Amino acid sequence: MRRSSTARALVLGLAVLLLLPTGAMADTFNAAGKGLPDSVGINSLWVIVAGCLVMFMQAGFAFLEIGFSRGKNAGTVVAKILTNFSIAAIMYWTVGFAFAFGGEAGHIIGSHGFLLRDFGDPQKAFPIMGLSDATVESKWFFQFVFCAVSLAIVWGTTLERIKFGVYVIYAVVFSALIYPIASGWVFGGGWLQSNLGMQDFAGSTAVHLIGATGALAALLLLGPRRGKYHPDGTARAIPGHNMPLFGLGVLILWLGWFGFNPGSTLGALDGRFTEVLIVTQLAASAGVLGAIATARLKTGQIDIGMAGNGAIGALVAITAPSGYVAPWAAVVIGFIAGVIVPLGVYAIDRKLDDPVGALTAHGLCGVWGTLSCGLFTLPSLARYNAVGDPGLFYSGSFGQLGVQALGVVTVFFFVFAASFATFWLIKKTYGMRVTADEEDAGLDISEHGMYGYPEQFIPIPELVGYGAAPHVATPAPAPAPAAPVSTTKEVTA
Amino acid sequence: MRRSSTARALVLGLAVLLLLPTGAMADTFNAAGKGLPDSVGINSLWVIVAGCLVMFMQAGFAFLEIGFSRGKNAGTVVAKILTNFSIAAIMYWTVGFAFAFGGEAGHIIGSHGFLLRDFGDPQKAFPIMGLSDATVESKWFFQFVFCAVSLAIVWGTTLERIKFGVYVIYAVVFSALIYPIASGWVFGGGWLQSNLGMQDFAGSTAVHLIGATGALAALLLLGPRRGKYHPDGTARAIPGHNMPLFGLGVLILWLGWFGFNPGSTLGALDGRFTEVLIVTQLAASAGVLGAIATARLKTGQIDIGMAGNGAIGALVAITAPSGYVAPWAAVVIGFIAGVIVPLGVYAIDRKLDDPVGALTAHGLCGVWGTLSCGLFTLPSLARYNAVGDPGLFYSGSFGQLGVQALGVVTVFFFVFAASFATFWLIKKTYGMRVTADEEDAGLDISEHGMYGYPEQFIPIPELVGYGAAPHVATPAPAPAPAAPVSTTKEVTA
Amino acid sequence: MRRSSTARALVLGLAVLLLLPTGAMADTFNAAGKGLPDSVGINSLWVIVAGCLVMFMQAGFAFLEIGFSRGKNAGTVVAKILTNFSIAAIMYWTVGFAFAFGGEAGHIIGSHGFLLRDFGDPQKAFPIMGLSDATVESKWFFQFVFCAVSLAIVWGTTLERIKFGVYVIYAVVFSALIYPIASGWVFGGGWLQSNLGMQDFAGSTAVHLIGATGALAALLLLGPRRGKYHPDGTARAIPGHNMPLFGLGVLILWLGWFGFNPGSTLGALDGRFTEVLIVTQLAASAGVLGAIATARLKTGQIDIGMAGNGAIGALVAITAPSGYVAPWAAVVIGFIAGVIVPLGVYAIDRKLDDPVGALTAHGLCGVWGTLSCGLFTLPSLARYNAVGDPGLFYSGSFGQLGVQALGVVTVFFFVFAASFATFWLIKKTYGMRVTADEEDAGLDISEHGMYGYPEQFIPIPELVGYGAAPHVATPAPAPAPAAPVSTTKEVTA
Amino acid sequence: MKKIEAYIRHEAFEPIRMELLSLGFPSLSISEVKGSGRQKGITERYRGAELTNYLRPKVKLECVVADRDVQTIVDTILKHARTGAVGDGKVFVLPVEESYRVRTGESGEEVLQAHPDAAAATT
Amino acid sequence: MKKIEAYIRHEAFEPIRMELLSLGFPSLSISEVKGSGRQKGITERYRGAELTNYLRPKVKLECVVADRDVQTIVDTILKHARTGAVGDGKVFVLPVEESYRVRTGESGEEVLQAHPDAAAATT
Amino acid sequence: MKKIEAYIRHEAFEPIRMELLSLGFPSLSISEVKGSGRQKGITERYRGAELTNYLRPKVKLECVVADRDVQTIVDTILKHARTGAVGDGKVFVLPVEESYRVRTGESGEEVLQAHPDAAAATT
Ligand SMILES: Nc1ncnc2c1ncn2[C@@H]1O[C@H](COP(=O)(O)OP(=O)(O)O)[C@@H](O)[C@H]1O
Ligand SMILES: Nc1ncnc2c1ncn2[C@@H]1O[C@H](COP(=O)(O)OP(=O)(O)O)[C@@H](O)[C@H]1O
Ligand SMILES: Nc1ncnc2c1ncn2[C@@H]1O[C@H](COP(=O)(O)OP(=O)(O)O)[C@@H](O)[C@H]1O
Repeated sequence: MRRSSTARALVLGLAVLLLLPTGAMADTFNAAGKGLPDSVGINSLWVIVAGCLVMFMQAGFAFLEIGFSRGKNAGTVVAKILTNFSIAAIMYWTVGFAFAFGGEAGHIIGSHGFLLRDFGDPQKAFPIMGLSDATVESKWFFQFVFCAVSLAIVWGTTLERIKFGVYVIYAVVFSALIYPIASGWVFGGGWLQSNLGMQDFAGSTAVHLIGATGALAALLLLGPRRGKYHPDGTARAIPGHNMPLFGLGVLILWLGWFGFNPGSTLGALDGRFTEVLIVTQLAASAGVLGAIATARLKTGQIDIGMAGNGAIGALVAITAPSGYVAPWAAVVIGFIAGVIVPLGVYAIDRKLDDPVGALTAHGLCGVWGTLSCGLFTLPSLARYNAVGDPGLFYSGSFGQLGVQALGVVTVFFFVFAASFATFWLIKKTYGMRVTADEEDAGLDISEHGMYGYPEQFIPIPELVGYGAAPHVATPAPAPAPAAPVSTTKEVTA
Repeated sequence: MRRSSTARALVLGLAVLLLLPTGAMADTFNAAGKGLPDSVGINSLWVIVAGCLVMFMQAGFAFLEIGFSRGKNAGTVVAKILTNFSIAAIMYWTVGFAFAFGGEAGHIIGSHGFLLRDFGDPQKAFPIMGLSDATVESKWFFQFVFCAVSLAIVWGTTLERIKFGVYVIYAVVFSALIYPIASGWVFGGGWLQSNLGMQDFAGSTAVHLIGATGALAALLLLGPRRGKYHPDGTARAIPGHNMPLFGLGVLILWLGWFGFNPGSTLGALDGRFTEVLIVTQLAASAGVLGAIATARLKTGQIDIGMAGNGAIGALVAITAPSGYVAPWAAVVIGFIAGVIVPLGVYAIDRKLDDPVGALTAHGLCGVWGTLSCGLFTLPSLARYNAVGDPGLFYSGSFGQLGVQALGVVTVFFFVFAASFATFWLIKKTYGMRVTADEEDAGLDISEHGMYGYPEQFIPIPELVGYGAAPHVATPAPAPAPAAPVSTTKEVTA
Repeated sequence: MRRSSTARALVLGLAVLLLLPTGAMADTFNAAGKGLPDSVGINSLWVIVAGCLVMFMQAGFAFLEIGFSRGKNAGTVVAKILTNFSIAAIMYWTVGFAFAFGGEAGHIIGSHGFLLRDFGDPQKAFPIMGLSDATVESKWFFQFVFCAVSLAIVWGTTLERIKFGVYVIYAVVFSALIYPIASGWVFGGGWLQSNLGMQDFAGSTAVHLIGATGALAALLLLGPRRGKYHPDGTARAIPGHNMPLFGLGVLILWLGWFGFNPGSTLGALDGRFTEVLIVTQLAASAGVLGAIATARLKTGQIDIGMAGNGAIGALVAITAPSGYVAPWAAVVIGFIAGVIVPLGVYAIDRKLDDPVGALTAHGLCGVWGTLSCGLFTLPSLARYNAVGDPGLFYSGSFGQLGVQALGVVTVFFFVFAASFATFWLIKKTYGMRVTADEEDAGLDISEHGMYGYPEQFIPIPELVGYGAAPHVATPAPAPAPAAPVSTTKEVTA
Repeated sequence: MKKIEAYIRHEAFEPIRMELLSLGFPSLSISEVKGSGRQKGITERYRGAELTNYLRPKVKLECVVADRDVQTIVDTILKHARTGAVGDGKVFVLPVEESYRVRTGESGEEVLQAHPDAAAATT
Repeated sequence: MKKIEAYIRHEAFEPIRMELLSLGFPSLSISEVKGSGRQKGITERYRGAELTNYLRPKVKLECVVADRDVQTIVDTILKHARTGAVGDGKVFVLPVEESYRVRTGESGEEVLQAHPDAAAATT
Repeated sequence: MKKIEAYIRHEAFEPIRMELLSLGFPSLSISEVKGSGRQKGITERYRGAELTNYLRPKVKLECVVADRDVQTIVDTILKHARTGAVGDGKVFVLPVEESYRVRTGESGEEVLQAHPDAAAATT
């Protein structure tokens, strides 16, 4: 029954594939070819490189989650990230990209560019990206990896107890509809951006808040991990099993953000991407220091996890303003995000079981970052990007701040409603949570049939090799000579 | 005796070095300099960036192998990958590149470009790469990392029982002769490519099948790991020790493929690399879904390893057609490769002990990918690349399919014969396999003298620190105050 | 007391932040904008990509250190690397970059470019980098990540016993003063470079020797780890806990070096970066072979750690000459560095406790690499770079060799004096070392309040999940049916 | 003095520990063991092949008590360790001739004396 | 009732387990120990320095059986655990006063009764 | 013959091992255990929440010796294991009825005989 229902869930993803060939036999490639102006190649090159850095963030999220999970739930993250990333690619190619970018300025939902075909002149077809002459394929890839990042964020709150099939079903809905529509409003040339002038350069709201909102909806329906709260309701720590792998995730994410924000210029020739990059670096650095200092004052510890979360939180916060603010402002924005992180995690942990702190790092910091444009956006850069007005500190007006707030609220409610409805349906039909026994045993063995670390959970003496030595079975009383390669020396009485 | 023979093996690698300086004193650099057309810099930039992504695949293969190995054999993979990568660089620089690319169209073996010197005009010297004006140094690096990938693939079947010295000897032969010759035929402008019109854009055959063929030859002479088969011949599972590290490997490989295929355009200015990239992404995604669904139906599990192998298999399959087919075809090619992976692994595992599934992912999928050009190659892209004809679905002709099949068979037999002979000689003289005791103890301790995870295999209490606490030795009955930094609280009766 | 003093240490880092906004309200961006020549975008693109590769080396150093540490000290490395990297960014932005590059040719210390503001024409403001028209932001980022690499090197000798606060304090001093001044002399257009003609293309001295010198000063004041030396003074091995993660670090560093050296061209259009890259690759490869062979002859083992250290040592050695020498010379330089590594490590280990071999890989090999310019620099490249003269083998003159030696000695003494003084002050006031009990328990629990691997050090049965199975609590005698998803079969009598 | 050795399921230990503590028996040790009995092991599949693990992880609980306390301890263990399914485990009682408390060097029964105050200690 | 404690090599365990099972003694527990005896440890080298490990990993096998079965068990262990090299280990026999089966609460010898059917179970 | 079981701190083991060796008692085994006693556990904080671990890691030392040697062993353990703080642990003495050396199959006291030469062995 479980089996067949998971299978059914999978079929959803596959159905898509079978529909494809129909009428897609034509040569779909037209953007590229010999004799293009150099700028196409140069800008496309940067967009692709940036996109590759963002793609690698999948590994970043995977190891951040793995490090914060228990060893019995480490392997499932690998299967999850691969499945989600794959579903997102198929769905974003078939419909997502078209919904997000394939519409006139101010659109609610795009209307062309499905399967990346039949859209005519790419510059006109996806007007908001017309400022860059990079090939549409490079732009698709860059926008797709953003979608995959947003989807990866959703699952941070659901670790260690969710049924695998839930990933499959929600991933299809999210990457086909929820993300494309909401992100299209914010940075796809939709109404929030084009009509209201909401500023979100690389997606504090359009990517991170959307993901965190889905994560909240999932968490509310899923509930905490067994043992997370004492009978009296007080929280109990469930430490992740591997801080080094957590650190690997953080460093990969930091690297990926150098594609995420600077790449959102969609081009290299104006040099703007180099300015966006240092703004990003300074904010992240300030975030680490802010988080460490805050956690230190609250708990007396240099909290390893908070140092990493602080970097992420600050990177999330600077994502929206990275194209609009000066370096000094980036430091302030990042530092405040760093302070928000431990305070948010401590507060939320009392009631909601968010193992990786996604609600804080991507949610609260995403909101802060979006609003910060309303405070710090430079006049020159508002002009340069031709979106919205300068921030409060320069204009003295609360106008832009209001627009930012409106955008945040709108996106939150849309995504929350859509996600909650989706998860609610899943819960009623397929179920969201593994059984208590499966949760105790861990998802690796119960969902995947094998532990992520078999030697630790089901060690088989003769396979693992404890106690065996190159010369163990040697009948000689002083077996040393039997181990010529290793310099192992055996001492005997 | 073992010692001296491994030493002898090493000397091979070193001998090469001592020969170098002779007559190489001249300034070998001539490709680059001030006042070149921009296109040289731009195209070289993309080739170098792509080459760096491919170089990083060494880490991908290392962690894929580490994850699928037992903990007692995890460290040796690190020494192996570093040694192989290094030998390949020296050999491919001295002779390999020249053999592969330094010949006229249709050559059997190249004749110039040794040590990257005295080749005259680089565009003429390496005609097949003349389409790109990237510097010859950037092209050398790109082709060298391909050689290193192919070599890394060879060892997937040999984990956990092979003698380290075998790596050294075969690596020299492979990167100096076997790979350069065979890959030169297929994409170095050799006879299969230039005379027959075989299509292999980035090396499904030229890199992956060659590697997998060497892996098969090694495995046949090496035999299975101890304990892999029950006395009655039925296979028994030997689980790898670390699925998260396996996942790291897969994600790094996926990233690397964005250099592998799109980089094979050897230039950025025509924008083609962006089209090749999305074709690659779509195929890989379909491969994951195909593999997961197939394994799910066969075993009832969402198999973590198969999800990863599915991605690899699909990436291998799309490597040849990535420059020739449309996105929809990529999805089909990748999905079918994904289906092939679990079926191939289950079938092969019954008789051959291939711990990482290299024979399936790189062998079977490499064949499928090469043949798929004969089905899906677009007329426009056959023209664009000026190699071969459109595929069956467009031309209605089996011609190209036949050429592809011929190429596969030719390469397989050449590489298998050369590799089998090499390994056979090694087995007769130096030996291929460690002793049973060494295998039981693991290669880390027996070949390298120290475990990859010493604290797990030879824990030394006072070093490891179990049970120690910041305040343990404090004589005070309630030692808590003694631990000011950590918030550790000790409760006593 | 410890708490408040660490807090005080942190405040240093934060104070910086509070000073920032003052007078920084202006739009600081001027380097970039529409209508720039393509070359700006292209060269900036390469500098940024190279900078990202170098930034990722932080992960390389982290995992090299983690792998060589014991499990009880693995987590602290993550907090350390994030904190150091962040402090370095803030300090290098506020003052470091200005001190290093903001001066006339031959300067002792730069005078403008603080906060990257008010420096007028960037090409004139930072004359030594005037050869490249990449944006000043891209150059800042590239130079900053070099500073962060140098700082990361410092801590290799201090693992497993240093107080966290020491990182914070020294990081501020190092990235604000010590590194900028000394590196400015060598490759910032300072007196050693501009007046004496010292050749150090990418920083064998300016980055690696500076870091290793700081590491030596720290080590002399810190002393060895408990248990490292027997009462009789003989050294005892303290094996690192994770060779696979060590290998990950090495491979990431290797990749990073393709940004480190080739990126030091600060541009792509002359194609030189491709030549620098293959020189780097060949040297690293020779280094691995040299180190393996040497260690093999000395100990009879294929030493995994030495293979990695050999790569690093060779990469360090080729850093200075990478822009000056021919490929064959790179092979010789790298191979010799590879031989130096094990010999240096064995010798130093007898008296000094350097867990990762930083003194050898970055110190001795840094010196060797710097001197090697005096032997192998090509006439053509000395001209091309317009720094110094050809090496002994070409010119027959010891002149350049003498200049290199003088540079090495000068930098060593300046950095050693400054670092020793700083650490001495820290030791007297704040203290450098944790207590013996804290060291025995490990830095993770004593400095950070939680183990890096909690399940190994404080396993809590019901959380970890050993022994739990999807069907354990099922009262049925044959529980198999209770585990539908996993194919777990239970056999009962 | 007697030594009680019990092989039980992991999840049974925490309730046992808590009740023993409240009864004034805080002193015990546990270790990870693997065992077989009626319950014969478990077969997993990995990449298509089978892997049978004939041993199942259990917790071994060791506790030395005065003769008069043996029954209390055994009953507590039996009460919490029973699920009714195979694999619940066994409890054995072995004779002990002497006991020493390292901290004080004292020996004999008082080394084992229950700590009535102990129950409060962890609240 | 007696408890047999054997310290043996890892590779010796599987054959012992199988024969005991076929003899109808499926019930036993093992754990990882480290020990020293005649066999005194092992010296490795790491980055040039020596590391002596005075203890070697062993498997500790524990099995409680009825008095009449002790010799069978001991002989089986001795038969399979012997390589003739130092480090083969030791076997000890300790008295046991009482046994309980947790699942049923029953006590006494029948708790230990051999399961003649057990042999078949895993085939 | 008696079996000595001691639950001690990790850092106490090495000095004990060395002195026993020098006294001619090289034969012993240790294993990792977790226990509670007077010493009641430890509370850590992680991301703001508390985590109480009621058990502390200890080393369990097992050593079977001839009756006449029991006191020597016990005294050696007590001497080195004592710090005076709670958590020092306990030592128990259990009766042993028979011993076998696997390598030779011989049984009885001589299996346990001290190795006066052993001390030298590791120098
Ligand atoms: N005679 C014995 N000697 C040692 N350990 C035993 C013995 N009998 C059972 N055990 C331990 O108890 C665990 C459960 O025993 P089992 O026989 O499966 O329980 P049940 O008899 O209730 O089915 C085994 O895994 C083993 O660790
Ligand atoms: N008296 C003993 N008490 C506890 N364990 C012992 C004793 N003698 C031996 N052992 C265990 O048996 C293992 C092998 O003992 P050893 O003396 O090396 O075998 P042999 O006597 O055949 O050489 C030791 O590593 C230890 O774990
Ligand atoms: N009665 C007992 N049975 C089994 N193990 C015990 C017993 N008493 C103590 N221990 C072991 O000894 C360790 C230390 O005991 P503890 O009571 O804390 O020492 P102390 O009595 O010196 O304070 C415990 O963690 C436990 O492992």
